[in-house]
Amino acid sequence: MSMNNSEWKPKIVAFCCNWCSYAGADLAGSSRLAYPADVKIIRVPCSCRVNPMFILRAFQKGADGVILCGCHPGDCHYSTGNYYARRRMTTLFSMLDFLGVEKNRTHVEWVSAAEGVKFSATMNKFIEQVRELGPNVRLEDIRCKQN
Amino acid sequence: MKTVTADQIREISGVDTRKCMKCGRCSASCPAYDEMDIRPHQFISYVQNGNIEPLMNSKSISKCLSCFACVERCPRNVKPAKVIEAVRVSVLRQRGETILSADEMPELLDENMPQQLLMSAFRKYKK
Amino acid sequence: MFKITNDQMPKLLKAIAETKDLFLPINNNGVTNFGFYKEDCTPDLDTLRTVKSAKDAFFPQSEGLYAVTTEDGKFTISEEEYCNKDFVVFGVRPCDVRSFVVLDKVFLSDPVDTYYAARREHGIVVSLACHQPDESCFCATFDIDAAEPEADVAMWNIEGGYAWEAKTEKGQALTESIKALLEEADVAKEVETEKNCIRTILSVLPNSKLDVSAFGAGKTDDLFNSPMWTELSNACLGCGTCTFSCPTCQCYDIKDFNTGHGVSRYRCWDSCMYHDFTLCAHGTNRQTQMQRFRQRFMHKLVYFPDREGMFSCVGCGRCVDKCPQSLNIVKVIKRMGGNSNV
Amino acid sequence: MQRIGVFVCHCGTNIAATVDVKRVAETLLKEPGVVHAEDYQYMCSEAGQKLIGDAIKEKQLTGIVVCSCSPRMHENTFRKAAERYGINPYLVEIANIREQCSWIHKDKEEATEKAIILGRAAVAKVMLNAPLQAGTSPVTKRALVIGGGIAGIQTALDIADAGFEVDIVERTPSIGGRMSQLDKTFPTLDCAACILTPKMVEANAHEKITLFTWSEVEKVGGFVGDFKVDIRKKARYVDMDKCTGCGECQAKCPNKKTPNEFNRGLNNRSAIYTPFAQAIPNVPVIDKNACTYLKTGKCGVCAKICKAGAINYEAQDEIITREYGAIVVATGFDTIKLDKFNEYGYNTNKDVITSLELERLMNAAGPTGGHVVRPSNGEDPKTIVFVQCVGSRDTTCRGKTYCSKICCMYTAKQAMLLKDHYPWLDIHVFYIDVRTPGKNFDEFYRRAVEEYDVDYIKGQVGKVSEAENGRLLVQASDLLDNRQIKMEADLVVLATAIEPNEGVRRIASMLTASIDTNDFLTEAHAKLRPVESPTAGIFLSGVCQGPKDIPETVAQAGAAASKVIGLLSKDHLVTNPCTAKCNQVYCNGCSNCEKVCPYGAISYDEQMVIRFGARETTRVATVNTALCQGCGACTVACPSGAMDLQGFSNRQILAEVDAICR
Amino acid sequence: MQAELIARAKALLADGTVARVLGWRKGDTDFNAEPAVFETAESLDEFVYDGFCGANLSKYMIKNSKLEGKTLVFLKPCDTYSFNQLIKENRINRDNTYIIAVGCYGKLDINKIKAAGNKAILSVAEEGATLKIHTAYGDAEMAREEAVLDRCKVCKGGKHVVYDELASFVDEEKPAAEGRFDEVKKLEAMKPEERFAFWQGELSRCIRCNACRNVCPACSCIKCIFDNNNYDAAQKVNTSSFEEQMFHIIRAWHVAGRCTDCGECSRVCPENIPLHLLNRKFISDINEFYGEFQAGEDTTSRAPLTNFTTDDVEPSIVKERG
Repeated sequence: MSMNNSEWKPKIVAFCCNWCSYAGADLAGSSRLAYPADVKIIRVPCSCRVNPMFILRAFQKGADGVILCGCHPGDCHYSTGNYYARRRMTTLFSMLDFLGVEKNRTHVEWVSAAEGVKFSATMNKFIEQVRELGPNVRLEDIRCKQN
Repeated sequence: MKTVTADQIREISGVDTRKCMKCGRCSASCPAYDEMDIRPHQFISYVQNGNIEPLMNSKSISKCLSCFACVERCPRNVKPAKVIEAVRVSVLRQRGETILSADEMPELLDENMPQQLLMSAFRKYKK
Repeated sequence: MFKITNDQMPKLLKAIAETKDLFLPINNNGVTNFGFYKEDCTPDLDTLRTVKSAKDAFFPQSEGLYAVTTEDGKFTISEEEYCNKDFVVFGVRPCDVRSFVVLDKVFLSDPVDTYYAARREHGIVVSLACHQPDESCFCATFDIDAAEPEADVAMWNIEGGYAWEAKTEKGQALTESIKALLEEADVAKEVETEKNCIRTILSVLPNSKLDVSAFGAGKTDDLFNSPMWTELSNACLGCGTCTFSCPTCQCYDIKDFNTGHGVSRYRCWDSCMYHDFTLCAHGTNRQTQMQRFRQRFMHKLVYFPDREGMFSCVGCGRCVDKCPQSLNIVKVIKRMGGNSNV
Repeated sequence: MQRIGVFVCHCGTNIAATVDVKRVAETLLKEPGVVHAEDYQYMCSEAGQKLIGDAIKEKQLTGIVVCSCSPRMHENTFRKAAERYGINPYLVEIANIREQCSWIHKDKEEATEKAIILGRAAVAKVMLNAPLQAGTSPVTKRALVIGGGIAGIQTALDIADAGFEVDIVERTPSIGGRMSQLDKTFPTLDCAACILTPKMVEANAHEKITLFTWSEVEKVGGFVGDFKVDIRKKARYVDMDKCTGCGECQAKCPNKKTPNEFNRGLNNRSAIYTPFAQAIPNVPVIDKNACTYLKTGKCGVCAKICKAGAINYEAQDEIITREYGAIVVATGFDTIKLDKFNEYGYNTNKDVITSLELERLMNAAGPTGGHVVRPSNGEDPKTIVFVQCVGSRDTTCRGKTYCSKICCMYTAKQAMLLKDHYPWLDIHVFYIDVRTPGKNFDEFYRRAVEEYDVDYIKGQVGKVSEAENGRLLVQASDLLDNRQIKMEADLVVLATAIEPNEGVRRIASMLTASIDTNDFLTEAHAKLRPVESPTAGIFLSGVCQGPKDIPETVAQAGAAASKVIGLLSKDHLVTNPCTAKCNQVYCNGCSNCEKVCPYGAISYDEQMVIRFGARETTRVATVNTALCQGCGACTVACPSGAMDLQGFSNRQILAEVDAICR
Repeated sequence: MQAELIARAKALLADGTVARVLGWRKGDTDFNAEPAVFETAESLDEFVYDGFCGANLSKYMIKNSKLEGKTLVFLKPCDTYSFNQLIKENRINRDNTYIIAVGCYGKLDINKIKAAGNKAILSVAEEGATLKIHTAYGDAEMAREEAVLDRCKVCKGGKHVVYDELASFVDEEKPAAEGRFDEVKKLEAMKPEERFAFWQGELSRCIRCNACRNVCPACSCIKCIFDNNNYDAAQKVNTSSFEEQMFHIIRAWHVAGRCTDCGECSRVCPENIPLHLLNRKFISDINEFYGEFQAGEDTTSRAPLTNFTTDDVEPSIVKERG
């Protein structure tokens, strides 16, 4: 690809729990708090629904960054879901780091339904981080690259 | 002489003057209030309005004790003292010379003088 | 006959790689496998057996067949290109050379596997006699002479280097193309010494000539219902180590992969040891590990001889070395067919 | 073969202004499986829904994608529409191209591209949607109200009047709450007690209402329609049935050194006490941390004095379990701690008080009998300074970012009442802004200025210190005159920020109700569902949801009650069919899922399954769909992928991922 | 010690305590004993227990404990952890099992003996601390110490966590070896790009034979998601380098908190990929983040990934610790 880095737009997948973060994203929207269109949100009932498989799959299919947002610890709609998600993601991210995948490609942020500002700020910051890293090559599946 | 802009003051001080909700707690807390021609809360307002010239010529900038009472009490984290400091720095930069040098310091020292005063004087009078 | 010294060998490999793809044993972190030559690779002609066999050269573990893309609701099919360029498979041991014969029986018989046929046509095999056979070698059981490679070019380890002999036209042509690096020499005597050496060692190895008289064409009824299978397969994990290291296993599956902008259809090795092997809609493939285990050995030792008149084991010994639980074809042959080395 | 219909909403210009809706429809029509795509002004309107219905009939659609606003907004609308027009409601997916696209992006090209991708993801998902059947669950026709202040009382009364049973759990000895501490109420200056106590009595007497005072919610289980709540009835040491409320015990109790919470510590109370004279129930409690007998085993005066023999020192906490169909949170507020505001000297000077303390001083039933004096020496004050916004509108770590909403009005009220009683008083109010939205509010405030001569000064107090003469020295700024004021005062009243009552976070997590960073409970929708928590069956009443005054609280209490009545009047609730499901063929029986299930919805037993062609009896998981709430924790804990979540299945989410990343 | 085990097994078979014996059968060489089930006293004459009996038999008990009658199984110290873990996950019927705990002095790795230059090995004899190796090319000796499996160098100690009886040669007091996490730490100390290059090199050799998975006592799923078309993740080979990573990350993650670090995955890998490092990394992380945890130490505790505390570390710890 002959794109230079300034034109390059990262693909970001955001998994948001239905009760807090997805609502936070909606609030960011109704408050018109902009963040780049590179982020696409997938709604899941709870952060604990997110299987590490989904995250790897996103990278395989061409994502450059994956972010998981859930309710603040203690505020989970299902009381304990995000605690499990927290352990799962901590161990997974540590493993990705161990395999040499850039740490800044993955992120977890707790965003409540009232935190539209935080949602938008989080996305802006995350995209910036991923932009600095450039395209994902360490976890890519070359078959999925469009020529 | 180059004019100093409000943006420069905001940049030097790191203060977002829009955060001010005009409560006046800074001026209410200021121990040097009576000495000042332009008061701490006005500093914020002046910068917000881009009116820097009067600030540069204000005697308040040398009257501020940098005691940071205004910073401490401001409910919105606006930090008026930093704005005053920024104006002061801008004035000194324009003046372009050092008023107080380290060599002059020893004879000014006196046993009871708090260290902080020394530092603050040095900040204030040295470029 | 030519000689090539140890010093010249890297240059020779480089020279071949300049004009052709070169597939040869390469050491990666202490483990040697066949791979394509790259400037910075570590060729390894000393290791007797690569972990995976040379079969990847003609029948790779996975290969694209064609891709389907959609645009505006229309489908476009683009076929993968056939191999159209000569390439060299270097340092193949005599057992692996024989494995190509087994594969040919499968893939070149009607209907011809065009992907395989194209590779076979363009592949030039340079074989290397087995300098130091190992205890797990039993190629002689299948009348393979580890000292006498039957390829386009044969090589032997000799003092200070290798002897090189072109055996076919393809081999001749290859020899011509790199003649500058070969040294014309009368090394027949050294080669003969090497051959004797190899044969002597083979004669003292425990498995070199197993008795396979209990197997072969027409033995299905004798063996299929043997109670032995249960015992032999008891520890089998159902992994694919034996099949994937085997030079003659030829089973494959065809799978689709959704790349996001189309579907690529590829084929990849499959293993009869897997519980989903040949699973299709009816859902009644082989259900137990015993059945799967039996299938693998019956296929190599009975069904293939039934159909093609030859065993489809070449006695390379890879499965003997690599089975995680030390189950292998040698144990099967010995237990079901008597223990003697003939 | 799937036949998907795509419907792109303009939402007026909300979407259409930044997203090329026509192009979205056209592009999505080319997706495999999509047989119909169109755009329309307002998809959610009757006409828009009919478009969907027509397409379902004409094109025999098997799945519907609506590209519109957030599914949190209209998912239900479109599901109902689909059902009405003959397809399963769970074959509908929403692509959120408003909140998460058109409203946050300015560049039309970019927003359109994104809308297409979001639409594609929804198409990919809907292809794998399965028709789901919602089940039903019974409704327990009883409500629980947590908190017995005006909000809780009003909610309970309204629900009870509709004929449903209501329990009120109140953690203090009496219902009444914050309002019972107030003197008069703005803007009409009614006496708080006069309007509250009748309601308290009514609540106590109502046959449908059960009061659990001196009690706390211990544990909450279950779900909407069928909550199981453990209530801890703290040991009162006084038998509720025997006590006549004569008050003799309190008078005779020798231990009277405990700060009186009801009077905000302005005086002391006995160890056995009722918080105030009109308490309901009018049965005292023994403070076990203060009672000499309970601490040392010596004393027993109250037991001796009690003619009814109601004292029982052996009483223990009791846990009772009750079932409810709905729960209302009405936990109220408290004033913030002023430890971080040393400049006002609240902790060091007795004459610096909060406005709630002033209420107690002004109240005829208060510690001074309604006579406002300087707490330090009991003298009459001559000058009183009010400081507004103490800890409110404060973005530093010291205070709260929000406006406490009630301070401007009660300060005006207090100033006026003081002037009424003590016309000679000199009253100064330091304010930042005076906020008086509300019926007759501004008029009320202007009366304080115009009729009562209260001195309102635009500016803030920087420091309150003690003058040498024992009065208070107030240093402040007057922003309009641009002068610094140094004045002496006798009493400084701080309009202290309010915050949700302590412990509300614990309650919220028991209820799994969402809560914001300030500990206010979050409403399901700020405008459309202001009295409901996002958690089904949990409703909000009063200040626990956000600062509000009494009329607003009462209004919200009524609204919450009507929502509860609506819920309780149903015999059955429709349950969410998006529950976990175990494919028993692949279940290992390892119990990982059972361990992470917060609802105990997964059980294991030996079952016969057909596995790879053979029958076997083995330990496998089963999901109780009535208990499962669909969080999906089990699906990730399951290593074999046997556990999946309907409506958010592994394949559906992976399909979305694929569609987004391609 | 082999004779003792055979005698006990025969006795238990004879008195009807057990219906079958799960142990190791002599191979056709000294170094290829295989796990086997013995049902008669005569067949037990082929039973062997020596330095080459490295296989962990606990996973076979999933199958065997479902059979009629008790199964006698011989478990080495590290195998007992796997066994316990399987009990915890309800995969093994403990009541149908009779365990004789056998001692272990480190199991031998024939590949190490070969790597020392021994070709065409005809026999290997253990004589105390020395191995006597007879090959077609001559005889050699090597220190036993140098030929033990990597996993045995970081032995968890001689303690058996579950058994019915102890063999006489068991040393329950044998201490655990130090430095179990040294290799992990070494990798952690590298730069990310070096780590990436390292794993690329290692994982690129993966032939996806599934030996690591199929031998793993924790990977005992009825059907692995990588075999299951319902999961959209089934693969038969690694068609791209991503799939190598995917398979091994998910496999390690699925067994995280359940893996006892028995080391079978690395033992069986035909390509010598140090797969145990992935598992051990998870163990080391779990120990660091959630407190020391040894899977299989007991049969009741909750595995770290099906458990939590309200003040667990945040995922950002991965970034913060540098």
